[in-house]
Amino acid sequence: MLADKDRIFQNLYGFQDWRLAGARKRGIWDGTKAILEKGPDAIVEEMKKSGLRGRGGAGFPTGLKWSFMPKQSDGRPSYLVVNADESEPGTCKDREILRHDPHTLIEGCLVAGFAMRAVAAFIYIRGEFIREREHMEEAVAEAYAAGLIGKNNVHGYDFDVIVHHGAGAYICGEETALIESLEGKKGMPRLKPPFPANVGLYGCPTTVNNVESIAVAPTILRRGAAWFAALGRPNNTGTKLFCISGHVNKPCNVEEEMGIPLRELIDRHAGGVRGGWDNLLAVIPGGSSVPLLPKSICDTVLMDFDSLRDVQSGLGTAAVIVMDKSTDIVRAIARLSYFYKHESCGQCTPCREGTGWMWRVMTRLVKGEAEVEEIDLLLEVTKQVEGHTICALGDAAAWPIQGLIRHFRPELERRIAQKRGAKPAIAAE
Amino acid sequence: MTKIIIDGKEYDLDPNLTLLQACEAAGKEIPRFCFHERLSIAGNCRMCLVEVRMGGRPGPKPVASCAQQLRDLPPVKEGQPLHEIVTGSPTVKKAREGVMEFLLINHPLDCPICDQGGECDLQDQAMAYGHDKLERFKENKRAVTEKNMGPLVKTIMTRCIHCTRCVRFAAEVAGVDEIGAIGRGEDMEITTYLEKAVTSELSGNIIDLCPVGALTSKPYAFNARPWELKKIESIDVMDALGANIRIDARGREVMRILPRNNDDVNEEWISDKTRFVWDGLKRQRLDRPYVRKDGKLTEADWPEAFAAIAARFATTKPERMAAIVGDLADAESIKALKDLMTALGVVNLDCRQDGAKIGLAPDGTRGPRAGYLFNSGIASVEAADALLLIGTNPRMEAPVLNARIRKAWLRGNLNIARLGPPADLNYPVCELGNNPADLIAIADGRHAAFETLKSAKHPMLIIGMGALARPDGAAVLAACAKIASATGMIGPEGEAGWNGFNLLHTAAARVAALDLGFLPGQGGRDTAGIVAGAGKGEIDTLFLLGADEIDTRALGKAFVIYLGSHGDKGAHRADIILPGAAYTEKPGTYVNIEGRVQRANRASFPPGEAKEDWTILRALSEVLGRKLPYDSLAQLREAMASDAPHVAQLDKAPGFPPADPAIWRAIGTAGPIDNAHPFVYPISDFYLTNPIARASATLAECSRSSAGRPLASAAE
Amino acid sequence: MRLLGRLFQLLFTWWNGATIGTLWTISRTGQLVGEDEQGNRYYQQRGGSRRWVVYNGYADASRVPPEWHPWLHHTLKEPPTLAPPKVKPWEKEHVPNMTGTPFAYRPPGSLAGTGARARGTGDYEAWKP
Amino acid sequence: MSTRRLAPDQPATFAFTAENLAWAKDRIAKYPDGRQASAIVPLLWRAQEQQGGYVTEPMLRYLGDMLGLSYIRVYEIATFYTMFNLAPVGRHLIQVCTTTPCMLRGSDEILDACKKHIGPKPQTVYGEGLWSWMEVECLGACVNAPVVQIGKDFYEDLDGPATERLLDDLKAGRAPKPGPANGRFSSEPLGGATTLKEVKA
Repeated sequence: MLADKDRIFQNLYGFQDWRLAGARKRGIWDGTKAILEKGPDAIVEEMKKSGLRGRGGAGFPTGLKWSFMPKQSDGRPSYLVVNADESEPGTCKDREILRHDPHTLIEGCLVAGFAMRAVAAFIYIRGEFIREREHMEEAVAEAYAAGLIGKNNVHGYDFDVIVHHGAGAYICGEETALIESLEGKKGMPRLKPPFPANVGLYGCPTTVNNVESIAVAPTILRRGAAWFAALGRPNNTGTKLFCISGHVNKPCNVEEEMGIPLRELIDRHAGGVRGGWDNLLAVIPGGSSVPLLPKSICDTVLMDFDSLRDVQSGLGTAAVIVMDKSTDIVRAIARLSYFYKHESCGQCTPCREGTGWMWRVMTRLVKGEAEVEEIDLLLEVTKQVEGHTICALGDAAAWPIQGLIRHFRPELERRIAQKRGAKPAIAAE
Repeated sequence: MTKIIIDGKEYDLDPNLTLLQACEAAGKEIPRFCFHERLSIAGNCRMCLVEVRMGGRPGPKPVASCAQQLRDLPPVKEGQPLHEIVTGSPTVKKAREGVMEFLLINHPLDCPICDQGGECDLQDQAMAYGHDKLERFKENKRAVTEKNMGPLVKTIMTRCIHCTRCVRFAAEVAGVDEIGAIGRGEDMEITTYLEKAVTSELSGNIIDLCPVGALTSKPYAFNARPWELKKIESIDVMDALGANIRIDARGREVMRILPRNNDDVNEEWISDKTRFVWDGLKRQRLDRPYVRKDGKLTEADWPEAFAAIAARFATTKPERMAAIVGDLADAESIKALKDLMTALGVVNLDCRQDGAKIGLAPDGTRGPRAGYLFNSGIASVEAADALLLIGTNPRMEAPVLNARIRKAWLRGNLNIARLGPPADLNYPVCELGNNPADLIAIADGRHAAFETLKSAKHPMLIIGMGALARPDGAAVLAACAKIASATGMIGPEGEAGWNGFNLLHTAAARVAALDLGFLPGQGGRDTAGIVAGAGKGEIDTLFLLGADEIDTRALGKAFVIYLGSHGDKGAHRADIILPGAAYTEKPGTYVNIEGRVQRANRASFPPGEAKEDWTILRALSEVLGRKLPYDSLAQLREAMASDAPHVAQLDKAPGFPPADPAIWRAIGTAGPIDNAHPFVYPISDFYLTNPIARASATLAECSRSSAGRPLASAAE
Repeated sequence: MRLLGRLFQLLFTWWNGATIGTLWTISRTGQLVGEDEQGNRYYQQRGGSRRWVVYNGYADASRVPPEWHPWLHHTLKEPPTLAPPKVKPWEKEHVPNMTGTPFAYRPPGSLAGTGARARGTGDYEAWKP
Repeated sequence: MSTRRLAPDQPATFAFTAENLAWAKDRIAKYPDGRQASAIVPLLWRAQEQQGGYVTEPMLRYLGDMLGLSYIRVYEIATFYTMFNLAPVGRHLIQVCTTTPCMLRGSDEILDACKKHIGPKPQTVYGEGLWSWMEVECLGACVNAPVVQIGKDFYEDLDGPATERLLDDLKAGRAPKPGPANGRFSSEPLGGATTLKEVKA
């Protein structure tokens, strides 16, 4: 198990003071100037060496992403945008950082912003997190007051941090939709190319990073890339916040080493599956967008990007949704289909029309009111959506259903058969 | 240039082309809904998916070909094969079929009652990419409530496929940010704010842009099917731009008017007035000759009418006769009238109904052509980097030109200033006030605008009739010419040259009439002189060729012969009415503001006993004993070409005129400019500027519903 | 006598039922697939490579009802006897093409029909002084 | 989600209070010059708060004029983002998360409690303006599921009886305590954290 001293988020649960004084006690803002003195390129290099992969779901190497930013400005300023629009069902890790450890994030903004030569960071917090936003705004005000950020700050690098918020749109967690929303438009993803590192916020070079990716950066730089890279497995290094929800005895957030076995994670921190491990039906290992895993795979799978990819799922945001045998698995997935239908921005055709279709078929499948052939139809519809959309929401809507059909097809067929069988009985009454 | 393989063949193409355009260049058709060459790229319909194979490997997923340029592709690695675009692979076909199915699941199958039927992109592409599996979608289809978009655009929003072309057109081309998509996901709906009509004079173009039947023409609703229509290429006369149009007629009836593509003139836009004027062609028509008897106009036949004219002409001396050409006349009838009047010895001729002081040199001879043309050419507006509008409101006088100015402004390097009353043009304008005498200050270099123009690479003036149709118009014109010379607006002739001295006419007939010299001869009266003379009894007989914009109540006791197509002011005042043909009913030549000669074709025949105007004049000339020397249109056109050779050069703008200083000194008459009378725009109601438009119920409705809004009230 | 008349029809007309040649071919290689409400009989060659209809009476292609039409034209594999199409509640009875008969549709105002002619789209309003 | 439209009855005008106007100016100033449109979502949110929880048509025009946005763009934004209510809501708006993680832990019970205590229909104001309830998508507190958001606060780890107590408190005018209802502090495992035990406060 990861030692407490190796945990980056020392105030994950908010037992301590989240304000500047408390943060300083935990070592935040400690030696930030020394980090900056290494210079932007050295910081990016160090981040690359640490092997940190983006914590927002896609797992793109963070250091590499930073290195895409222009080294020489062509007159346009560069921006850092922090994606705190945490809305993926099952995921609630960034919320803890925002409300209990805001200064790690602000320090991360300064360091990351410096490394990518940005003039300002925008922290885009989802609209529902009102209290979290209040903490964040207060922490930013403290940091300004203490001269840690802003003009002529103690670090010698002028840098602004602006807290912005949304108003209820999952799609704004997509980086270009977030940029659009931040520009005061509807959160509709942009076409890529051009990529944000070239044309992003206000047409300027921009990097969008997840809260966790940014918040871990100062600690990595303080303790060295080697320390971080030594944790976890190759290509899947470091520590990660896991959110364990659903049918476990003690749902919780916890910071653990990457590559921890799923079973160990659940048993050690979440008090085990409700009714014991054998009562497990399935697990969604990385937030609603990834395909679920049946128990047989859960027994052995490790929690990191590559292991989960190998079992046709993904680490996503490391939000583990546990479902025991009492779960109506079809309804659980149908509810996710509704979520994606509700959150589709409506811009491009396959997602706009496909999510609604998938949800409607799923709704009927819950009760078995369908033909057996419609399972194949549904699978084909998911394939028609997948990979044909502007952003990844179409894929995200398709995968849970694909996972369901892959692993629970007999259950779907059973329901249809049952419904068919039930009909004459009703007629006979 | 970028080398790329498209479906197995290698091409060398401009890297700025999108993949879609590259495929088109290679002769491959790519289906699309949202992509439109003149709008920004949305990439949202996903119909144009292609497969891009890089380094010989199949691509991970299909790519929207409209959204990527060739230069966006990663460079080809050393020793690897070129990238290949595959447009016909099974992956691509399957992807497109998938998208097509998604588009169709919530699209009603009401093609039989849909006005778009037969010319519908969705219908056509469904033939190629429709799914072979019938009725897989068992859920209920989405229904969307209709939206009110005013008197021109009919909405059936259930058919909408959310391509957002209309939204982009309104925001980008028309410059009225009034259409949007509310809601999200499958409940997204296209609407205007609170369902108000779009306050644009270009709003009809969204009907053409809509790839399905969601936005259709309200006046045309349920009137005809595209395959029943005869399509005739023609030229618009609602303004002087000479927009290229296609007239769709069924039998003898014009059913609708659509734009034709001409990048040099109207791109592919037309104004609402151009598009919806067609119902005016069916109302208030003059379909038989009339002769005033005992103060009452009574029906007559042609010989009777001609006899009455002959009797009158026999007793009138030429110097007591006059003729005025209206705004919609074709060059042929102008030529015929000019020849007839010249044969009769009449010198009181004018084509400038509004009294604009153009076309004549200070000594009363004909001025240089450069003095009344839009010399830069319409397309060159996009090259301009400083523009001074003088007494003109292009949004009303030539909406499509205004869209071109806006396009240039959107590109970012056009400074626009205005001397004239404020009016919303859909782009920001630096107001220089409305003191006409400031022109002299600018010309003398005593005004800030002088420096801006002088330092610009391609400076431009647009001078409206509001600045010239006034007593001191010649002085205004001279001052403008001086500005042009002084700020280096007149460069060398030819390709590399530049000429930014532009007049914006409002009358489609004007340039041709000036070219043919329909101007007061030696000692002749101009329009104001003719009207005043008629009022005072010095002009006895007045021939109006569709001239309705003069003050017909001031004509006193003069004997008025009106040749025209619509019963408007001129016909009411006339003593003899000769029914002519409207612009859709005759083959005619028109010369637009930039001097481009264009031919209109006949779409249908004139109603009743009405005839083509030149044939009436030819027949009349015989009765008058001054037989015109041409028996056919071809002969008339030959005669016209010998008068003004450039009129025979079709579809060609004259190019930048020579920079000879003598020409520029001969434009206008230097003199004082009256500062007490500020400029007033010539058009007060955009929708009702000519007899045909005034006969149109649709445009009357537009005028009513836009009352108090920019289009109808800007001139106040 | 009636039998003789039928024989005459069979030999010399092609517009009553099928011609003698077709009947011969069907009798050799065809198998009966079904019969529609009007008594038209449908045959196919074994394996379904050719499909025929033998009209019960006057041979008019529009008498083939919609449920048989796609089968007859090889659009569908299964004949309606095996895969009956779902009848929607709003569907009307099949009616053959009546053009050329007294039952042909005449729009109001047509020369052969009754009622006043609607205003034609080619009409124009003349100006009256 | 059916199409969201503005309520039929609209007040005549809208204007920020002096305090909110000052706040709005401050907010706009945070964005780069010429990018004041960025402030639309925060401003609209503040305006919704001022209006008592919903967005009105005059509000759209007011903010459009303030930020130089066309009205249709503001309208698009108000209908796109689901936290903008387009019709009046109760003084207490009870937003029940029913997405899968909450559903797994019993959000159905919470819905039942809302239907019983507040009223049968969502997005309907009951109790003379006292309250209304609605289902919302994932609120992002999944390890504390099921969750309800009332005003600015999350009420977590609820079940049927706990929700009923919560609603009783609201009805009685008491201010219920936000956060987990089952005795834990935040998102640590119930009964005590398994990590970070050595860290001193």
